[in-house]
Amino acid sequence: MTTDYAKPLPEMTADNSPFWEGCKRHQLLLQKCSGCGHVRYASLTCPRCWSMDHQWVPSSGRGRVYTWIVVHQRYSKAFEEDLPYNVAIVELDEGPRLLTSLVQIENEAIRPDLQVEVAWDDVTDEITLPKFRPVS
Amino acid sequence: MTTDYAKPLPEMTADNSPFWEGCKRHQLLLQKCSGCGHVRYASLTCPRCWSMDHQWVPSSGRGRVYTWIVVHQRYSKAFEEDLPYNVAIVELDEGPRLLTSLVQIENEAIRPDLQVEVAWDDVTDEITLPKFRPVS
Amino acid sequence: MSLKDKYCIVGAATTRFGRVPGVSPLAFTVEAAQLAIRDAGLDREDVDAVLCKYPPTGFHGLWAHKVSEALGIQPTIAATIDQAGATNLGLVQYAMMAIDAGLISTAVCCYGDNPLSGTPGTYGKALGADAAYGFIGVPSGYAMIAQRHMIEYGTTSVQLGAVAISTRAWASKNPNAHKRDPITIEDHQSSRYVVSPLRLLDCCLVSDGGAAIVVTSADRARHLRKPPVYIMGIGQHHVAWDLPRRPNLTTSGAKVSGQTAFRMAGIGPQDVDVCELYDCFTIVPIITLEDYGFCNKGEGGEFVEDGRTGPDGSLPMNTAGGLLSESGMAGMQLIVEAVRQLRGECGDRQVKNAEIALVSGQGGIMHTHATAILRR
Amino acid sequence: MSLKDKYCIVGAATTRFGRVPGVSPLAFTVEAAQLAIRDAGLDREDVDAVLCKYPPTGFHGLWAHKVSEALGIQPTIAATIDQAGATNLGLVQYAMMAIDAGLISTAVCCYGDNPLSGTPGTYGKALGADAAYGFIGVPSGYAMIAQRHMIEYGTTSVQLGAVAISTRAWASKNPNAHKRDPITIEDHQSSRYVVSPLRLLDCCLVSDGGAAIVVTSADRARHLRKPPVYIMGIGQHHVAWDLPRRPNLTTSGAKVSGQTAFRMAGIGPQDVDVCELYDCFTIVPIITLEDYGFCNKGEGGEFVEDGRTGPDGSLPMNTAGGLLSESGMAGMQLIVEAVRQLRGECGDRQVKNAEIALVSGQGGIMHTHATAILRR
Ligand SMILES: [Zn+2]
Ligand SMILES: [Zn+2]
Repeated sequence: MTTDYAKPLPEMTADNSPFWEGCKRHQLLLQKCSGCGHVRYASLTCPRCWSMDHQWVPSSGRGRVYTWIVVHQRYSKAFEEDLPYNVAIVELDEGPRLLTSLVQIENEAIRPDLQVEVAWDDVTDEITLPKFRPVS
Repeated sequence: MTTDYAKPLPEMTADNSPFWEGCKRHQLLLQKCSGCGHVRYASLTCPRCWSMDHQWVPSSGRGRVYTWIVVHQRYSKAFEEDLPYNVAIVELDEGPRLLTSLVQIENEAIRPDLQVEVAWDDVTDEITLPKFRPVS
Repeated sequence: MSLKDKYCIVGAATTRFGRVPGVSPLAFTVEAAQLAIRDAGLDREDVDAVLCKYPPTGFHGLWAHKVSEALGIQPTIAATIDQAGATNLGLVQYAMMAIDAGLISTAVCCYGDNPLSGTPGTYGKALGADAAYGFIGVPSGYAMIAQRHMIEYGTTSVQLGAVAISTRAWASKNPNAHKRDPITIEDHQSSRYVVSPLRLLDCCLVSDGGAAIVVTSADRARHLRKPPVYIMGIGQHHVAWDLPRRPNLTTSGAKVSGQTAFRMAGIGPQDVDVCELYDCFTIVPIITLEDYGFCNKGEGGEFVEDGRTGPDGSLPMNTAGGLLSESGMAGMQLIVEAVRQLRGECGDRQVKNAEIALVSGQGGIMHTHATAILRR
Repeated sequence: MSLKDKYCIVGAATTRFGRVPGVSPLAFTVEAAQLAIRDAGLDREDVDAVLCKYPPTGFHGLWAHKVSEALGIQPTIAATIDQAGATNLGLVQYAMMAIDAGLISTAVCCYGDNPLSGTPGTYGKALGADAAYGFIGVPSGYAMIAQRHMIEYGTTSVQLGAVAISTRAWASKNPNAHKRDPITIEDHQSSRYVVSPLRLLDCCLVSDGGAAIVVTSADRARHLRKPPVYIMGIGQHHVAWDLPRRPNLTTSGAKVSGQTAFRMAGIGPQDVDVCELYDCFTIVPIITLEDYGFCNKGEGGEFVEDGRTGPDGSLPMNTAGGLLSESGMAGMQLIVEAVRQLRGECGDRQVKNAEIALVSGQGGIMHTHATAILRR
């Protein structure tokens, strides 16, 4: 937890701030539609019934690797020291997918459908990033 | 001529740099079409014959006020001290119009068709802005 | 093949206007789109095109695609078009053409932004290299045009003020208008200069909000929830060039755009019952009325001076309050208001027997123009 | 009303490609537009619509209007459309629809940019909030898709390489191509990873340059300088959503877009003599070939592996070198190459008896797609 964290941070907006406030408390939150009960990742409308009303509910924090990349090229000074680093899309057990990083694993060991669980990274006082590690 | 000039400067591009180099030498340059001889303000193609080839030729630097405004609202800190200031479109005797400022005149005294001539303002070592003053 | 009377606006909606903090441009856009689709009695599955103008508070690549995602639609056509304030009518025209070509069946055209509660974006940007002279902000551009109109035709500040008074009089009858307090010519004349010759009350509001409409074929329209509003004519024209190079500053794209729309519709200005003219600055409807042929060139100031466009006038104009009083957003609300007038949904501000409505859109510094003529 | 065979591409041109310093995006766009209009045997006065995609090195409001000014045209329609790499075909479709509606007669669709000599712009931008994880740059997005295609279908890096080799083989016959040195599978396999599973030779070039085409009615086309190229079919589809929310990463908008275009044209993949498929990354033509039905889903890697798309193959693809070898610009050059093939103007790289050509455009991270089928 440092104040000189140099990487880009997610922009808090009226639409996504409850998600990031949950992360700060180490809760991975999904939206549960008030209209039909469908559970989804943060989005403005329900993909089933189109309602904009929802509650925030906790996810199990468990899922599987859907796809991933390993970045070798320097696109940003902020990530230069991490090269090569991975970025992954994880499919949560509840269904939604999210973009994240895999930690506590070598890039070469990443496999499709690898089972993972959330691993919190408190990068600043305000922002905690949900990352994922292999289920032990 | 200062280096702490705080106002926006024109962006030099491949297309307009001869114009601004002329200004630096206190020459107001127009483009004379190599195709048909038409004289125009800097533009990529000739409005008469569509040729992209041209020479840069000096303007008389004289013209008349076509329209003008007086800015009262603060849009930019850089111009705050000048408020209220004028911006004008001057029609040169050769025909082309250009956007500029009128100097050596009170805003209240500006009139349509007022005869004006170029008055050079060396705002930085690199950039000279052509402004216009009443013909005496 | 003319597009006349073959396509309809079947859904129309606005969100709340004014200062509405905590709502993103995307959320305004999506809310308006949902409301418009439901106003039509349609659902998400019925819409196969999502057409957008990007919000001026910030350019977003593939904006219509972001809106599609938020709406849960994977559309046959998604497109973000930039024609500034003419875009919204440009989107309507795009929808009509794409339906005509058999490529889509139903399009939502939607817009939202939050320049008042969010960041001002485009509204205060420098205008090209001309920023070196302090030529900054949209009002500066329109003030150049207003001054030239005064030089050529003797138009006065009092005549500009008549436009502001008329639109505010209409807005006072619109519960959702951003500014509703009636104003007088003294209020106008004593309001401070922003960029002379334009005063504060000559200028567009800055408002949060969203608006959307749904376009489909006349055949489909006849089976939907609300009475169809037929698009009789539509046109565009773009004088396109920046002010110093533009041959004429006082005739706009309204001239050719209007001729195109009137010709397609087979009617003339005398047949129009209500008009919703893009009024980002008071000079604009004056020039637009001239170019459309409601009066002769140069006589627009006189035309508006005696209250003719107000609630008791012979040509009801900007009946919800326009950009000057209802919402400063870039014109979709004008289309919505025309639809509501033709449906007879306007309550206190309803124009009696409104059968034909004209809507204009224009933008940049009068670079762009589009016109639509609608009927019930 | 189908648009089939009613509209033609009558002018087509490219500027110099590669590293071309000192030429602005506007100058490239204008040069290409002039060349294309003159290629058609037309002049400025004959063109009443200017349609553009904004250059990714920097967003410019009202870009098509700036281009119109530089061309000295005050057009009936000027529009800047954002559908990323599908835009250029989207512009063609817009032109066809607007002519069909009787609104314009002839449109120039033009594009130019200088990302190599100028500033890289979009190409290295962060991808949304996901930048917090280092998900930056367009290759990262396509690498996610490539990896998923490998997971689902066993596609290999060697198969990706086959696309790069094939396009380079074609480019070696194109004097204006940015990269002309032939490459081997060893070159590909030993090129460094940019974002695995994508290697340097899997990635789009970054090139300066411009390209433009002119669209008009078939009636008018028959009296112009060059043999008309008829547009038989055109379609769009947009999966639209960002990767995490997109239900399926390995089927693109090519599927529905292609079905639309083939249905309009009344032909199938077996009838295509030459195809110009948007190849910003090697995975893209593989998925596009599958979605268009040139092979089954998942078999695109095998399809390209044996050189079938190269100069001696049965399906000549990207015959000027594509984005991978001719020019990294966003697709207008693919339309130009299809036109040149159908006119028989391609010299060493001419495909014999080329009668029907297919062109694809797609962009974002496979958010957008458009397809056109052309014939001589
Ligand atoms: Zn729901
Ligand atoms: Zn000339």
